[in-house]
Amino acid sequence: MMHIDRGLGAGRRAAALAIAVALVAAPTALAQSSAAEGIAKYREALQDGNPAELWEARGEGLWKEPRGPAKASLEQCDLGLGAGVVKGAYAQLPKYFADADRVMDLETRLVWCMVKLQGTSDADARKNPFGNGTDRKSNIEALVAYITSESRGVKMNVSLAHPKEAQMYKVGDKIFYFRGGPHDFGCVTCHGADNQRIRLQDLPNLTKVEGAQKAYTTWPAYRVSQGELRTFQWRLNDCFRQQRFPELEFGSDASIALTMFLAKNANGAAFDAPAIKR
Amino acid sequence: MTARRILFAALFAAILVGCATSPSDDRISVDASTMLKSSFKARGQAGLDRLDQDDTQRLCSEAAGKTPPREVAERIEKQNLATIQYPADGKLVGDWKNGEKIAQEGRGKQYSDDPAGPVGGNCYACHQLAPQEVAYGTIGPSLYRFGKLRGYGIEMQRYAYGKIFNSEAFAACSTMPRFGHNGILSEQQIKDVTALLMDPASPVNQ
Amino acid sequence: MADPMKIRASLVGDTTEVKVLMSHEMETGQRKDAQGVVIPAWFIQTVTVTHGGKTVLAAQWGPAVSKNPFVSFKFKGGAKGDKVTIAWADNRGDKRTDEATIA
Amino acid sequence: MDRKRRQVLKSGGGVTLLTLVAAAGWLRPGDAAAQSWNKAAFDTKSMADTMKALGGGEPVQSKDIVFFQTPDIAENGAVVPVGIISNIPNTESIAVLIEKNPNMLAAVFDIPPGTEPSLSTRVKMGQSSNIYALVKADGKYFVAAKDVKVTLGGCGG
Repeated sequence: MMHIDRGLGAGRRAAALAIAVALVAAPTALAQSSAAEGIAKYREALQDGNPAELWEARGEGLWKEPRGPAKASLEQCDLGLGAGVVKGAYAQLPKYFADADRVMDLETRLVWCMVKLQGTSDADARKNPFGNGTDRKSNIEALVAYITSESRGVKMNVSLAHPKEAQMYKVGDKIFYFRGGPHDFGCVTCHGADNQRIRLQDLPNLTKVEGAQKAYTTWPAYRVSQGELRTFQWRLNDCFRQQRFPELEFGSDASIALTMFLAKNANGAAFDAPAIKR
Repeated sequence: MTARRILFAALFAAILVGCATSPSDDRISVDASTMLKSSFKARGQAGLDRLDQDDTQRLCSEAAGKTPPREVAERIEKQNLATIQYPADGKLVGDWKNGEKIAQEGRGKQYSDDPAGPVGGNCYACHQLAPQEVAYGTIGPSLYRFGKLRGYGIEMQRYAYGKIFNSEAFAACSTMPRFGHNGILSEQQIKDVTALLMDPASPVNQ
Repeated sequence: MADPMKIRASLVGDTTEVKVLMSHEMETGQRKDAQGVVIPAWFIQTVTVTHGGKTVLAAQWGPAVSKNPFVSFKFKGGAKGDKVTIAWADNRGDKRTDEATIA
Repeated sequence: MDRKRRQVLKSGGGVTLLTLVAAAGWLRPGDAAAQSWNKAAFDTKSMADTMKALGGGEPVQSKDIVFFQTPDIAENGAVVPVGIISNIPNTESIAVLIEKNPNMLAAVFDIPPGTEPSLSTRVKMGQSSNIYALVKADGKYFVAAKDVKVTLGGCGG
């Protein structure tokens, strides 16, 4: 939770100052442009320097550096396009991996590679999926930033050819509509209709291709409100928190099923992340 | 291998694949339910029992975001109508100022929330209410001038209170939480939110 | 140890455009943690950009500069292949220097 | 230039002005290695003091200072992009001040000859407020302001 200095300066609206300010202030365009346009301009202005690049750079280093008990890099990790192929890999995930006999998203595949190639224990590999500040940086988030950046501009192309992939998609579809908890919420509560917003935040309609494409291709993202790079696993985790559900486990089957549902629905759109969001 | 055996094997394989690719819808629902149970962990005040659906939640999940068939909708509404408990003192309209605070408050029931901390209705997340608050959502209809447009009579008070207590009694598979039925808001809090909608002095009705 | 900066220096006509992202908390000293204890201020105080031994930008910052700071500016006199060096120092005495080649 | 500065300080008399002007004037190219941080300037808490101290048209409001990439509305006050161009000849430094922040001064950039008097960065804003661009050119001070509204939005948790 951000606690920026809200309210701390509230008592300092000196009258003398107000006069000076009124004289100095340039005419604001606020009156002419709607709030929505203003926020669109704000988002545009943020695009110029996305701190996600700091995560991408750290992730590339982590990918190439020999690490873990086996002192091996991740460069031989097969993300679905063959050992070591990073370019375009994210645009066709999640997918079925025969070696694990499981449908995996990027994060679970990374954990798999850390265990198999670097000799890291499974528990250690999945220990810190969501970072928090300098003292608790997440290697997973950095690796995801790097790998996803290598799919920028690549068209989403997720396959359901394997029966387990098709099954994951169908279960993800079901989970999307699953309502529960004290508030009866489900994903569909906020993401099942066009042109809706929560407070002032626009909500993508994830039951439609355009909505799924726009949402899925812009994660991961540098979250301005947190000063952190957040992955799609984080996005799902925090949605369920706000749905008043228990905690979605990192890399769980339900998380992969939902990712599969949304990624497949985003097929055909060019991937455009890491992005920067409010 | 005889031609017959090859044919048989091919048929068998086709059946297997067929089973794997198109299991029945019920089967998928069971799989989803099982998968959810194994994919979440209890944290803070949010236990795994929150994944156990009641009849309404199950039927509305099956409706998959659409309006359920009429007989199902009627069943849901009837069941939920029976749960509404009106205040014993007969007073339905509380303090709109508290109601406004409850409408603004987004916390409550999340695993990240202090179980002893505030629990709100977060009404502004989905509804326009008092015109002074511009940061309102649009998942639900605008409630600006709710009482002014509909009248301040006892029947409308009962509707407003009942709708907040259990929205499913009036519109099956509504996206709105059942604040009273599910113990999110207390009786007094529901009275106060009712006042925000129904008190002629409330900013909502100006 | 702070992460490296991300520096882009590109020549457009006779002008070198520099864009830099720095990895830093930029903690204001006004926030409290979950226990209500004030998180001490921690922020970059000085930034110096040099090219060919000459300072092309020097800055002093307070904690109101955003977390993971970004700065973009332009100077004349750079050539492709030249190095641009950026150094920062924070209020804890931590320092970092990185360089980039003008492209 | 030193004489000019002393004059400003003498006429003003306010501590905040003194420190602010000092911050904008003390950074010089070549001194970078020994660059120090002006604590007093960054501790300035009230723009009113500064304005009072500035008196007599100092700093001068200027239409030659232009904001770019600075939104009218910021969705999140933690990151507000600010771009400033000074079209005033011989611009030596550009400072960014946030009127309603607990400490007003956010950043001072020294612009040596050869560097364009134009830069962009990002600042934190605790609430809707004016952003001031304070420019020093030929030893004189100029200022422009832009009103930025901060919305906090979100779903409460």
